[in-house]
Amino acid sequence: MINILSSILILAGVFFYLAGSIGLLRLPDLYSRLHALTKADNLGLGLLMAGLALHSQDLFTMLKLLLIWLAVLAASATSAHLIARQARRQETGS
Amino acid sequence: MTDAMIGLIALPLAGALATLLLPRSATAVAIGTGLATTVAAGLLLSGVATQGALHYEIGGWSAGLGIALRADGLSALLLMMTALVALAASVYASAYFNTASERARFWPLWLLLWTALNALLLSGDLFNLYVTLELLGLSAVALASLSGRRAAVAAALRYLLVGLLGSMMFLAGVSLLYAGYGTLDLAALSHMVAPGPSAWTALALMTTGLLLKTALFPLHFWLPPAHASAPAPVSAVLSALVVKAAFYLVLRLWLDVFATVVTPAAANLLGLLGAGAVLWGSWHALQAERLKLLAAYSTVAQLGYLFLFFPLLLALPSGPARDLAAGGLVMLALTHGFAKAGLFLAIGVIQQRCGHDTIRQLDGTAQRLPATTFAIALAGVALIGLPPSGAFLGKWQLLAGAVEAGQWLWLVVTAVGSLLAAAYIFKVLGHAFGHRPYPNQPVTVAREEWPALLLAGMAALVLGLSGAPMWKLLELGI
Amino acid sequence: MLTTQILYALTGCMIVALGLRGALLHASVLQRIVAINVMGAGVFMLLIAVAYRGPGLPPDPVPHALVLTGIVVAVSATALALALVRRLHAEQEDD
Amino acid sequence: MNTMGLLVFDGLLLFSIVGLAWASLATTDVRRGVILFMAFGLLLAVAWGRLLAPDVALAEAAIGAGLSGALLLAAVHRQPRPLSPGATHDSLYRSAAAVSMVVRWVVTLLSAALAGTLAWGLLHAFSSTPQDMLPRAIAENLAASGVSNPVTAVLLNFRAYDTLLELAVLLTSVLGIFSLGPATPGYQPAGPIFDGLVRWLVPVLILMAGYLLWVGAHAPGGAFQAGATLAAAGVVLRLAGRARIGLPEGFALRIVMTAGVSVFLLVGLTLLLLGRPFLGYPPAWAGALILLIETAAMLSIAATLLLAFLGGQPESTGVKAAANRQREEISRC
Repeated sequence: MINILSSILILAGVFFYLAGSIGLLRLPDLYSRLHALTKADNLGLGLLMAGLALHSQDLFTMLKLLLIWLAVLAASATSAHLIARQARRQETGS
Repeated sequence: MTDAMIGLIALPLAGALATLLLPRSATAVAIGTGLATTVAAGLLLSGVATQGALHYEIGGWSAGLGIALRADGLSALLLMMTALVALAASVYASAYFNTASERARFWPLWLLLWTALNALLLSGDLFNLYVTLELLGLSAVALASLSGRRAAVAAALRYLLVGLLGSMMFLAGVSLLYAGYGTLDLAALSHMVAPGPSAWTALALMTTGLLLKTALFPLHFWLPPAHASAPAPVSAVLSALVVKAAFYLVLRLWLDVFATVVTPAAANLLGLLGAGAVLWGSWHALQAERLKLLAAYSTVAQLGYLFLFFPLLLALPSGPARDLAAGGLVMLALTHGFAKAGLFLAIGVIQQRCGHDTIRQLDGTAQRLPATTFAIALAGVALIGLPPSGAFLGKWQLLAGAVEAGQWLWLVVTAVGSLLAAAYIFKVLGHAFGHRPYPNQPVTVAREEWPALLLAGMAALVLGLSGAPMWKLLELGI
Repeated sequence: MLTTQILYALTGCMIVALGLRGALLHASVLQRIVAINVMGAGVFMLLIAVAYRGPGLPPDPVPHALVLTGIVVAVSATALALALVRRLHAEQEDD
Repeated sequence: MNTMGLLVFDGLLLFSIVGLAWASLATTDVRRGVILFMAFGLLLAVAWGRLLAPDVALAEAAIGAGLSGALLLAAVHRQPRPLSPGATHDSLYRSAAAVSMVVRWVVTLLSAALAGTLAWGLLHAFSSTPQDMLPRAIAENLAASGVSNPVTAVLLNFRAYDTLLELAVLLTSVLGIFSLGPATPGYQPAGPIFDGLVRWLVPVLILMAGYLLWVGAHAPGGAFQAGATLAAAGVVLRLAGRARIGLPEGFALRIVMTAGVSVFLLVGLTLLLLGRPFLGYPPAWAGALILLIETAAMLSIAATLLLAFLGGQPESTGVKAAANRQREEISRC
């Protein structure tokens, strides 16, 4: 039961990753690419971590997985913000 | 006696830390460290002379599990040369660098370089050798770029990248050997290594990497600019010791660890490259317009002679003739070390007192700097290979070996190279003794001229007369 | 012979060759430095592959320790090389 | 099925690694090359994990991809314009166009020959049974080494001398960097969002460094991974435009830089004076001595890596504050 549930979660995570990556390659401009990548990947990673957490033996491992997800969330949100701001500055030519 | 081995590594390393932490008394600390290290080298040499080859297991772990230090006649002699040359250059450097900030930057790197040289010559472990090669390379590059001038920095950068490429090749060879034999200990490997694809490939990779570092023709392109644009004491040590450390490793690998793997054909290739180095280096030294560049190209040539011995050592059956040839090789390497260091130091004096090192404008230097000019002449005697210099003995054994082995090509190359060396040395002396009257009084700068004179004198007079005890010491070695 | 070990070791050889080619051919000195790092990574891959003993078996720790040392040495050399590049550019701008 | 799946995974991973290595070197845009190189390093970390080398994976991610990448990116930023490759280096190296087709082919063939020979030698080495005497000796002596993580045992006990010299290499590199000029000017203060991230990320990194140092005795981790993490905290502070990035000044800085080598050497020589071999820890004390050495080493590694990122000796803060007002800052964030 746990196996099936975790497999579903992991597959869903992989699907979002794939969607994010396709978005990165196919979308026309930087902002929409950034949007696709960060949104989809953060969700994908969350699902992946949830799937893996079901497999883990103890609470400590689960907490570490959660921590990884939170760290990546914060880092990707900040870097997306920095990239977008820089791009906007270049557009406005300041 | 084995404590001397630890001393040779720990003393200069501790000295480097001390000069870094106490920049105000750095010079005194460094000279003291140099003296202590030289004493340790002397103790080790006498220990090897009385007890034979020594080894020390660091941490008490048996070699293989841990790292072993080893010293035989060859490494003890090279360690002694390193100590004497580095000590003389240290005394010279204490007067050469003018500002306190220059000295504060110089001494820690200098002692780290010395640590690296000693550690390399003592190491008995392949991966440890890689680490010492990198320590040597980085400290040499940092010292070569010390002036911060554009030419020096550009040359140092190229030196660094070439050195890294060489280290990577060496490390690839090490990986291969570890894959095949499961050990990094040189002594163990020398019993296990057998001819086969992995040993051949490993030897080829490591040798290529080391040839890059020892600047054997045609891989010498980086050496002249790097050695010619470094500060004088650094040039002296780069040319006399640093390239020789890589050469020592080639020798160690070919004659010791891989003795069963090397083939006469491969040794002939090294000999041919050496011949190319002798002719190319000597010719360019003759063409050089600046003294430092002349000395640097002369280093390319002199390293070439050392490689001429490889085909002989492989062709001669083990016995007295081969031992003599091996002794001649070591003698030539030592003589060049002392002579070239003395030459670079003397050139440094000229550069600082006259403001240039252009050979055409040396007229009258002999009148103004008599002791320095004498040092150049003495070093020249050794570089040409005139008696009674050590190089005369070395080249004599080279010629004798070539006749014995019937390999006449090396004879011709040696003769042409020596003639070219005579030409470039006499060209310098001719300008230095120029007829133009020179208004200035003779100058002596004792702390800079004595080291140069002593090193050159060692090469031209002392080494040639110490052949017999040295031969005996070497028999204990290779 | 282990398939995994061979697969990774052969890849290591390829990376060494790619790095060597880049280090010899690149015009930009920064990319030469990157290329030497790539070559180093290839050598490290050889060592880690040599250490591998198969799934579930403890690998040989010695090559792992060697690679750790190698990584630190590589970053030291890279840092020095980049400082030299910076100094060179500063000198060039002064001209 | 499982082995088949792993084989597919290996194939994909190695294909991506080789592809990234190729792409990072094939491009003529240096910045692009560096970013691809960082991605290459991250995938290498995955490969090390796959080959059961977690210690190396940690170090690769932190140092090989992370700090090397940061150093290279900072260098790309400082390159004088125009950035077109070749143009800026004409005086030093032949430009790309000048390297003739023949040379390109010769070098390519040479490199391919190297790869072929290396593979030939390796396959030959693999065909014999693996030499396991060294791993066995390590397993037998692990109990006396003071730690239970075999990689840490090799690094800080069996082959401690390598590590001592390696710390000396790091020190040499920083001394060389110092002699080439002062540190680069700092960056503009970061905006609120980045600053917010920094405010909680830095304590987490420091905590993580402590954890890695402690855990190294029995699990993947150790001084190098911990030092790199600590250095990363400093790099983040620097990027956020903070004036204070955790480095001491003057004599204290020199103490921190040399702490690793000094403590290592002192321990080794003290043992020698007590009649033991150089760096021969008594088994009962080994664990404590290793932790002592690793703590000092971590501080030195962090300081030297951070100084390498600064690109020189930092000016003291008082001077810097005055200079900062006048100096034109590089805008990055």
